[in-house]
Amino acid sequence: MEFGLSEEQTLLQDSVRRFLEDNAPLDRVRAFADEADDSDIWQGLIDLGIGGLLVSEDNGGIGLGHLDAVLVAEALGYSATPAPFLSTAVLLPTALQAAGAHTDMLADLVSGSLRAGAALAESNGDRLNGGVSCAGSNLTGTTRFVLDSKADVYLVTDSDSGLHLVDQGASGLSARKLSHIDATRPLTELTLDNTPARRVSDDPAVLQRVLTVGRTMLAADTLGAAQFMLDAAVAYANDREQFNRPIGSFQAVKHMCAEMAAEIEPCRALVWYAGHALDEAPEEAELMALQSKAHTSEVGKFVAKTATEVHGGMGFTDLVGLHYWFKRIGFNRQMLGNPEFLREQAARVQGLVAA
Amino acid sequence: MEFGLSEEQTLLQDSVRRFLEDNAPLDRVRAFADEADDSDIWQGLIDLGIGGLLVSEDNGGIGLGHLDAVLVAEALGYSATPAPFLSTAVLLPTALQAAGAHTDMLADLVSGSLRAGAALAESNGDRLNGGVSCAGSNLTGTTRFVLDSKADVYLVTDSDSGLHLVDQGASGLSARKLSHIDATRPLTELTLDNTPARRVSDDPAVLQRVLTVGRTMLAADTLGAAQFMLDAAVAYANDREQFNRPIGSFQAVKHMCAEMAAEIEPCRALVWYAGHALDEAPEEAELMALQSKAHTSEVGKFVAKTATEVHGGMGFTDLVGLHYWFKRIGFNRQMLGNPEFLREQAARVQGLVAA
Amino acid sequence: MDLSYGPEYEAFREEVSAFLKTHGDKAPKGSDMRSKAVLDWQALLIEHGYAARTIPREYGGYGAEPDILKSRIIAEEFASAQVNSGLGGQGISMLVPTLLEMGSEEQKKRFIAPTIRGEMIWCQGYSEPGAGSDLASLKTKAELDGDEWVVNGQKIWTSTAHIADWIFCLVRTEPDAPKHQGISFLLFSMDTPGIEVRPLVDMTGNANFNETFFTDVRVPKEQIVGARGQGWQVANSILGFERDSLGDPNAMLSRLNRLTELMREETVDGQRVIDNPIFRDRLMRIQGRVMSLRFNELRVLSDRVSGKSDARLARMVSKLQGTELRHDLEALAIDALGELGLAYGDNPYLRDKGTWQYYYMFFLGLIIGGGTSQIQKNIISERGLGMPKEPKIERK
Amino acid sequence: MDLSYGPEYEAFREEVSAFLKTHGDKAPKGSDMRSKAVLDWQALLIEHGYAARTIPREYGGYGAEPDILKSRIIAEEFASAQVNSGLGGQGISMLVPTLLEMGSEEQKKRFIAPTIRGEMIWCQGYSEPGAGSDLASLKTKAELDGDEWVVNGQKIWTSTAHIADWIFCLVRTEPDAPKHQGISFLLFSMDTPGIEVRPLVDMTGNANFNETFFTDVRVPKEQIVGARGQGWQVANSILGFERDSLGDPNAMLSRLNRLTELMREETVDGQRVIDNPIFRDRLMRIQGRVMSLRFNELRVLSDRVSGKSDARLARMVSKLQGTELRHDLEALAIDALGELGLAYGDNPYLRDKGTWQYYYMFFLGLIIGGGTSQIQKNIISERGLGMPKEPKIERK
Repeated sequence: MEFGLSEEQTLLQDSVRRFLEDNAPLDRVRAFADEADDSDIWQGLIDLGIGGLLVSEDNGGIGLGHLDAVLVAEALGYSATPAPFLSTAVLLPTALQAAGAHTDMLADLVSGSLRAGAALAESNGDRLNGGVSCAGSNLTGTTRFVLDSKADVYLVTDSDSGLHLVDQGASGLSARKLSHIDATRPLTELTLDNTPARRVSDDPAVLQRVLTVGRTMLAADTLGAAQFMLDAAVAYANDREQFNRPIGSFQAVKHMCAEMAAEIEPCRALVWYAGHALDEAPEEAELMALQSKAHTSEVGKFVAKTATEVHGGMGFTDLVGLHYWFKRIGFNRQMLGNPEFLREQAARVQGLVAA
Repeated sequence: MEFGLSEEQTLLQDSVRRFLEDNAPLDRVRAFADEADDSDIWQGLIDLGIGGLLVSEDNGGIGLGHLDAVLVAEALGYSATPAPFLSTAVLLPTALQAAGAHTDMLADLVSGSLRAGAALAESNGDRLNGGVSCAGSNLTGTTRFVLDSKADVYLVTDSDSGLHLVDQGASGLSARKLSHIDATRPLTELTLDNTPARRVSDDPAVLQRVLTVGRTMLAADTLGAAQFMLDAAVAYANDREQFNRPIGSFQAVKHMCAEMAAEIEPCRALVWYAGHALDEAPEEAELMALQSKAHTSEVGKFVAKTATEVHGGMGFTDLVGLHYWFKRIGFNRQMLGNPEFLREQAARVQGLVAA
Repeated sequence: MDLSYGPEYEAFREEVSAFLKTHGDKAPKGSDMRSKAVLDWQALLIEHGYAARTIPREYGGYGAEPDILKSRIIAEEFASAQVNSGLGGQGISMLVPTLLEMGSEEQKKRFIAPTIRGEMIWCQGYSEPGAGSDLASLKTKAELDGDEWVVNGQKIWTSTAHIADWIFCLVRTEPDAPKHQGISFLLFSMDTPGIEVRPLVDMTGNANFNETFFTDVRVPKEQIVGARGQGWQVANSILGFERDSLGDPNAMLSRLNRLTELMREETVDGQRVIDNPIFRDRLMRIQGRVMSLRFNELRVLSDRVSGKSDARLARMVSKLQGTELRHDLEALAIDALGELGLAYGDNPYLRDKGTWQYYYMFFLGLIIGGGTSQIQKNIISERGLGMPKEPKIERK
Repeated sequence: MDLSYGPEYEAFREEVSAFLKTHGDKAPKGSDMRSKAVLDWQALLIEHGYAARTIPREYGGYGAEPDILKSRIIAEEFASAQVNSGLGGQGISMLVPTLLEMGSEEQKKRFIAPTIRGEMIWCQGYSEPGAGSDLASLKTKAELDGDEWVVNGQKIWTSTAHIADWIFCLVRTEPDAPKHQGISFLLFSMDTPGIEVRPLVDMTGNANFNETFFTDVRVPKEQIVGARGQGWQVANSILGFERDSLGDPNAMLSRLNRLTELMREETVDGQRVIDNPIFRDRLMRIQGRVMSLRFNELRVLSDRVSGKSDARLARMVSKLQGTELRHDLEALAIDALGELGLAYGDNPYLRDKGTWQYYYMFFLGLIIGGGTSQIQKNIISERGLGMPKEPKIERK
């Protein structure tokens, strides 16, 4: 009986964290916000094997578990790292392996020579009359809030829960940037006009699995970002003096930090278990993903605000850069379903919604 | 321009408060919880003219406004006073005068020789297959959560939004006590079997007006009870010492009290305006009643918990008696519609619910 | 991450389960802690190692090595079979471990065996009306008069004082010492003249606690645990036990399941409450919190099994979060029931015996008791997060 | 309770309204505070008493008696006509009242008229990186050298420093005095050599503020308001003005109305957001809070008109509650918009120009700024509820 990390998992987490500390500090995050170039960071992560984390050994990866991926996502959130981890190392490998289709592409994802985007937003509620329809093997329509801006290939869902691959540069495909609050993860709008595509799956269960894995990783990202904000708040409060004492000695500030810790700590167990369930308790995985993303999003919102408040005016400025985490948590909250949507799905999964 | 109380209103509030301080202190409330006899308190309130507050001068009352009634309700909540104020001095007079029916009874309500109960719960959502149907002028059915246990006459709503009067002792009428948390306002279950009744109104607008006035008074009662709990918490915190200082000098305790005050104070303006609107802005009155009861119920819940916490272990005991207010706020929350129900009605009143 | 208990433990689980099948029908149902059925059952549990499991044999226990997983399995199996799992109470859960740690050999011999057998019921005399969070400022005093301590003062929250045979009690014996160093830990019989117990009714309407008054209560000199003035250290080893034993993730989960059922059963105007999207959303929010605390408890358990203490913060937050969550969970049930949620006492329409209101209040008591939320937050920030203590205030 | 303004004031409202009909088209639309259109408009407003209304005529104002209701009517009418209501800023709102209270006759003559006419734009130099809540610990120093103060140090949050002509600034002139008694209040030109202004980008992505650095900035000796070491009292009379001016109940209400409209317009899978019962419930909760604060503001206004101060607590809580509410209101809009709520910058699908995200962050800034929530709660508990101050801590 062990609810916790193995030695290998602790090592993995430490090595990713250390790499990010060295290679993706705040200055690097700022630079990305200006130029949107994360190729060095991504290459470093590829060198650490992150590209093959969820790719089976048969397919050229290292075939670790989803809990390992959760730890990486947590570390990326902790550093607010710009990198196409979710789309390239998680969503596309999950889709291809769950469908058993185009698995020959996986080696390129592992090696870093291929970068993927993911167009799944309309399956979480379409807001702009978007959506893509499939005729033959061609796709037509518009899909928005597409993850990543430098993808070589996009994973695109259609209006019948099918999944397809669309290559950058395919005929009839156009892309434009959609500016949004979180400068660390670019979003794109894709317009497809009878664009040739390769089908990955027409099984709704495959799409469901992709969403479930993706939501779990977003929950882990929020957990990591919230932990960073707490750590930053504690460090700032212990250091900064007002009225001749560190502000961290004021009961109000201490209690704000204690409340953040009290909310965050159980999220860790929740998110770890959600990652574990993806491999070891598949019947629980969908519900766990829904609830862990919904719950961490609520906790994250509280922490983002509270940690900023602990920083006083500094927290509001760009000087300490805390807002990159604030916005990352805000981004995660809305992507692949916000809490209200996810909770309704959770009730549905448990048969609590009348037909 | 004056948003506040007139001199007469301040005097009214003071005189009711002073009367209750002298005649309904905690010991008297405790005694009521055992014997359910409030006749002395009610007689005293009658002597102050409370029975005729909302009865027009034509009908033998003093014809004050609903803001005056709000102030009295606030004072009753502040003292957690047992008294049939809501049913006898508010709901029945409102029904009779709005319908223009049986107004000859009003004099007896004013003089205190008649005491009224009110059976309206099923119109806020029926939970136990209750409800009363009307055939000819006779009523049959069961109605629960009926206000007051010593009524001479009951105001009863039927399943068509009609309102009727049923006398205590009428044929086919039986009553039993329904124990519940708030020992200061007894509830009764009435079973009617072809019981003769006198019709007050068949106009749904009359029932609506009765509910609107009743909800406003419950909001005021909660406001008063919450204010008491805050005052008690501040007094306790300033008096009680731990670690060689009054607990009220700890920032955590101070902030709990500040947060209560910050929530309660705007409720006062809200509830006063809701009372004012009943006379002066009738087109706003229904929405104001819904929102003021919903909002004060949420604030009341927060205050009830927080003020108890400030009292530490003592707050949990019967020794300081704080729980009478805690439960009074809990009672008000559920009667005549709880916050979720009221907010949905508020949306409906504003045309925000699709047909 | 490996959530299975492994073959050795599964075998143990079988063993417990077999015991329950064979002997479960002997378990007492009533609440009279003095009945022969209760005492016989307790003896049988000790004999099989399902009670007093780690208490050494020479003091009447079963004498097993501590094994958290086995303890958990015993608790799980008894709970799932809904069989009485033996006696608890402050004597067994708090005094016995303290005596094992700090008692003299003579005290261990004299008190442990009858306590674990249920023949000697204890109550705890710590808190006073003026000493709650700041327990060390307690004022009940004991003065040595010849071979006896003479105790005068008042205790509060003495939960089982009305049925207890004995009390373990903190008293001030060194009035001139600094406050933490002037306290001693006494044991004495509740039959001693000069003790008065008054029931303390709480907001639930029950007398779950008492006030206990001492007037010239004479206690033999040797009935002290540890040395004079060492009582604070003696008591603190116990407080740790109490804090750790408060969370029960299974209780939370079964309560959530019951709430879900309730919302399926109850209707408003013929519509099931669960079909109201707002209440459904509130239920799902509560579920997310229940899940997070349940896995947090598993993590804490695992941490204790491994002895690693990777999960120190997880341990510290569980009481704070658990009590708040139960309070909120019960509150949701009350709102879902509407006016019906007000029912209490002998109301004919009580749901689940009125436990929703009861626990709504009871868990508010727990939020306050055993260290208020305020104290918990101080501890989390200082010991968990390494934040500075508040500057000390001079005594006025 | 009488919410009408009465005939005298309704007549005044007519007058304002007539002015707006006649002259409204002359109001400037742009944001260039130096343009001739702006200065002309300001002059016209002063001439009619719609700007600098209570400033004495000898200093260039309109010279009316203070009348809160008339001020409110002016604000209401300009807002409802959506006409530029003249110049604001820290010079007009903070420095001018201070000079009237504490300035020398010469200072009043020299500074007030050009300030209210918009010819002299000011910025405020109070906060420093190490002196925020604890403003009195500020370190920027000024030493007298002959007939000049020599200023060295750094200020932060100097919002209009990049366009200001002059600054009013708190500096430490008496380093050996207790901290509140060592501060002076200086006025000097932003053209003085040795001043560097750096924009301070905030989380909204805008440079709403600046950092301002002083290196041997030489200020004529007489440009001090009040005496040496009196700067804290001078500044505090201004802080009161700032606190009182933050709440605007009408802004909250129109924002709520806009949110309601937004929820009617936006759809998810073809269903209007307002038809989602959970979002509708959240909207109604916000509405309840908006209503309560709106009537709270009316009560405060009435209290100020009558001079009764029955509503002291109501006044104290309005900033704390108002900023939290706006933050929550904007957050609801973002959730209601889902992924679309993330849009910012030049996103083609921006709703309401991206103001939902902008104000979500901006109001978090206000929760923090102008006295954090923590400070506000201290004030409410001490001044509002009469609770004791925290014991003083000795300087280390």
